[in-house]
Amino acid sequence: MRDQDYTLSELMSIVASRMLTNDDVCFVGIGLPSEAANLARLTHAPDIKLIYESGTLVTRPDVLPLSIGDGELSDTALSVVSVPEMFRYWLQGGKIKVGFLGAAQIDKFANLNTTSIGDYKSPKVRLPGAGGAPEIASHAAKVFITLKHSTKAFVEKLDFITSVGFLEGGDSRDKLNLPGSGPQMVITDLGILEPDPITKELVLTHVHPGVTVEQIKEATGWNLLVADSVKRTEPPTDKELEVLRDIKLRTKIANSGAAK
Amino acid sequence: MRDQDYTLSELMSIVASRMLTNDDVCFVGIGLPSEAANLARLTHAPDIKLIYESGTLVTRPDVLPLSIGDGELSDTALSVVSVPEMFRYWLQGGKIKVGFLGAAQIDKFANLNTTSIGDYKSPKVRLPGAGGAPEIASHAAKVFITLKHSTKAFVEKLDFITSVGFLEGGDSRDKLNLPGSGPQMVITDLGILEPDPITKELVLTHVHPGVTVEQIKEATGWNLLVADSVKRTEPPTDKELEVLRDIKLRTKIANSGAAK
Amino acid sequence: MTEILKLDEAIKKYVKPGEALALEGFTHLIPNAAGLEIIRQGIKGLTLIRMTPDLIYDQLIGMGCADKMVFSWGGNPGVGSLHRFREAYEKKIPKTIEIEEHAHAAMANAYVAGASGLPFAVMDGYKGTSYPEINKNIKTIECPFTGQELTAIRALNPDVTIVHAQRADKEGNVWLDGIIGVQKEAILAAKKAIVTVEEIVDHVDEKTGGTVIPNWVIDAVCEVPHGAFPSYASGYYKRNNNFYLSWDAISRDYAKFQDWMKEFVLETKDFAEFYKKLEQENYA
Amino acid sequence: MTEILKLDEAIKKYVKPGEALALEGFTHLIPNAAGLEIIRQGIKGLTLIRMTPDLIYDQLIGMGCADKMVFSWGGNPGVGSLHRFREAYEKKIPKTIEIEEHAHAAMANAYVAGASGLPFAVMDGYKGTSYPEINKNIKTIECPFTGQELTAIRALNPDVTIVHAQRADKEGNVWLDGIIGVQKEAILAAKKAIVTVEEIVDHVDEKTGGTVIPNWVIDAVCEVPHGAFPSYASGYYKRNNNFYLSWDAISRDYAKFQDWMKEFVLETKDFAEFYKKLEQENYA
Repeated sequence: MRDQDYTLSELMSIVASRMLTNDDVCFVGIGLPSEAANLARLTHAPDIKLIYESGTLVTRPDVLPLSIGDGELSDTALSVVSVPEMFRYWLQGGKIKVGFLGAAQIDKFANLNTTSIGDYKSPKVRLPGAGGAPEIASHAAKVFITLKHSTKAFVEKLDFITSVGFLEGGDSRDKLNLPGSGPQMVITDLGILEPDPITKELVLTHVHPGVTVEQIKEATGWNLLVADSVKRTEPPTDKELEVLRDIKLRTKIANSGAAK
Repeated sequence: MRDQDYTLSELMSIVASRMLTNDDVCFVGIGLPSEAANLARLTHAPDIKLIYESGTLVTRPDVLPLSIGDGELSDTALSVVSVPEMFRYWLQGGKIKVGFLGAAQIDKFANLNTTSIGDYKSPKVRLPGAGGAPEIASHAAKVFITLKHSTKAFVEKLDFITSVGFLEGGDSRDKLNLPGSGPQMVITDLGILEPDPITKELVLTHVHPGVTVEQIKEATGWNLLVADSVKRTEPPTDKELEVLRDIKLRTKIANSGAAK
Repeated sequence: MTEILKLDEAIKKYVKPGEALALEGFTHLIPNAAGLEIIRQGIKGLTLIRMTPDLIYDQLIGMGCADKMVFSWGGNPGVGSLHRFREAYEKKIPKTIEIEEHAHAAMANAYVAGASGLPFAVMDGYKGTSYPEINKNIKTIECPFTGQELTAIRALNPDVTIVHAQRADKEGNVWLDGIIGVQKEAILAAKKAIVTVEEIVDHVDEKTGGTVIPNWVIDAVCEVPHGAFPSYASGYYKRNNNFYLSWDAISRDYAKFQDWMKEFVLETKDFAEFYKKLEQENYA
Repeated sequence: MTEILKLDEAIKKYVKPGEALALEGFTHLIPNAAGLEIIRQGIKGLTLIRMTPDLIYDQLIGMGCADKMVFSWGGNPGVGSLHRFREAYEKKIPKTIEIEEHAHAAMANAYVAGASGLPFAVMDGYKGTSYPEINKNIKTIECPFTGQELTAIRALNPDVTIVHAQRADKEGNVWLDGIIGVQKEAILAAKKAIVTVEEIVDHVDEKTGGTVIPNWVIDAVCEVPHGAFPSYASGYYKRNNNFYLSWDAISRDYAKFQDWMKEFVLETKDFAEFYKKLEQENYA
């Protein structure tokens, strides 16, 4: 591993941001997806339309929101609609091209859990729950997922399916007749996984600079399939790093202020 | 019949206006109901809340609207909502205390027809249709109806039930489980009809000044029941007449102007 | 993404014979200029959808453009009947017109379902009325929790929705204010959407009121000043009640109607010329 | 009709032990002052309904006011867990709490159904997820026109809904602006509604933006400046992100939480005193 002037967390956000294009209409989850989506907007996709479930259509936040309903989102939005309208007309109505989700856990078919770990009624860990994720996962035309790699997060079987990926693989998602085509890519801090076109099982297709395939397999809670020719992820450009660090710094300064 | 310094049309609007109280929230049909409701607002019920199906909540028009969606209604409204919201949240949601309807035809159980006369598929007269009336008739806590008396309008049996009154009388409306209690009164240019508490058939209870019971029975297309003690309607006060004529004059002047 | 087009180009590009069209507007912001352009282009076989069809649908029907009308209140508001519609329906002049009829509540719900990606809407309505007998898109449905009987309405999804709004920006984001009717739902329910506007400006937002509809659900925006005439555009011009009254006389007789349409619509090249002629002859 | 009341009077009059309460607010305009007053009055046995329960529900749960929580995302946004909720649910401290869990789409639809006088809502959602297994208020329903299988959600009708808004007029008409979440639906779905506002003014309208909720659907309006703190009121004050971060430490330990609540909430007589104390101790 050579010396890097960036962290894997930074790389993850930068790689995730590259998945988005200037023409996308993206329903953005809070946290990592929000960082990636805004980075895309501030670099290669200036006209991308970012939608947050709090009701803000086409927002251009100057700092990253701490919550999904920060004033920064409504102040910079083209339109603010009610939450029912957001879920009924815009998401369920098929107006969203990309859903960008994080998760606490993922399985080999890209199903996600953000609800609870262990038995639902007496959980080991009670997580926040669904929010908008289940219908983002089913209704956005396509879905990207970003989360950090670990055996705790990448598990053989989920205790609870909050948001459906490819269910049990093969054509099992198709049989649900969902409007969206499902997860296209899972971007982690170590590499990129993509569903096999037939089995829909996640396959490692890209390894980030300085990371080994073995390292990723060890951080995955199932026997991870590896593509025949695994590619090396392009390292961050200076511009990408600069813009990411700028917005994170602005965010830190803004969030450290108190009321008034 | 003594000389009157007012017309029966004027009296009808004035009598109808008296049905409304200062605490009412009234969903107003266009035409005669709108004239009566605004007269109430400009006389004894200054705080009455008038709602029009175009989405205007609590309007205070200075002139009578020609259409249900005149700018005068939105310019003077407390809030303007979408038409779906009006019908879903406000009317179906049970937020309307009084519905005030006109009609082309009415039967003895106060069912209304504004759809078509004759066979539906090859009608003698094709009327405008339902508009908001069917759900005003079923969902407003109570309903007032105003229309001019004639055997063409007051018919034994409707060809088409646009809006339900007491259906076939007795408990037949109750069996429909409608949220509202139905028509309370029918105000015409000749008198007032009210449903019998048990049979729900309309009974003549008030005769306007200068009108005879016989005259009303002749203008009714069925054998009209007459209350044991028919009351004489109070004639218009000077104030009522003055306010009604004022708003009608203002309306005439406003509506005669062209664009710009 | 949205294109800024001339009205004739937008109609040519998106409105095809035989399609189901919603030209929505609840008294306010009626897309009359777009309707007249459809007449000029002679597009036929249309299903015309609108809660409150008025003069422009009367004109389209009288000119033989429509095979069917889907509606919930059809009249000349405050004036009377739509004579061209009535004569088409009652006497098949100039041709047979089929109707599908609703109440406002049901039709508003049908658009909401269409906008929401659902095949039907649930409402508590129509009970005791004759509507379920004459419209097959009304059925009963039972609440799976309470057993309560309710009404199901089939969703409306027009091929093309056309509305008029006050303003759009250069990217095609649209701003409207005042009575907004069912316009947003009609756009979101449609496969394609065209919006005519009073003016195209640098910037639209909701900061001082009104509603913005973002550009990616709109296919074409066309600048057509006075495009709602004889309806109104709040903040721009008032409803021309005189024209609604005049229409009663123009439309009552089929021959007179044809002459008028020829002189004012078919022989004017666009809405601007039409409007200028109306002004000259004291209609506007 | 609406009464203008002091907050303690409104809570005393309308919030009863054992009732189902919705204190709604989607990050913005959270009715925190009202929640704290419920704690001060020691009202117990409550079912707490909210799409995004955060600090105020953590506080109500930690103080033993709640028997049940109905929600679709429960956390300290951008910070982490609600420690009092988690300890109640995982370890029954201070008492057992039952949960009824939804996704946002379903819960928003449940409020819409409640506001619309319907016993259930139809949505296209939850397919392939575990939610139908753990929530009996989710069922399948078939479209009577297309046969498509969809999801039915039981309506939500809180006994009392409480929201915070920017302004009300003296007649109790309420004006709010910015992110409006599901507040209007939560009010219209409720049997009783209380609104706290930043200020009572002579006149509210929608002419320059925002939404007015008319007074006859609101039972009580209470003027409580800073009443959304630590949430924000657009146009008045910003979200206090520091307090959200501080809460993580305060709430992590039950004893520390109890001490803090005693000192800041139970021993202050109202929200104004609470807020002043927070300022003095650099929380606000």
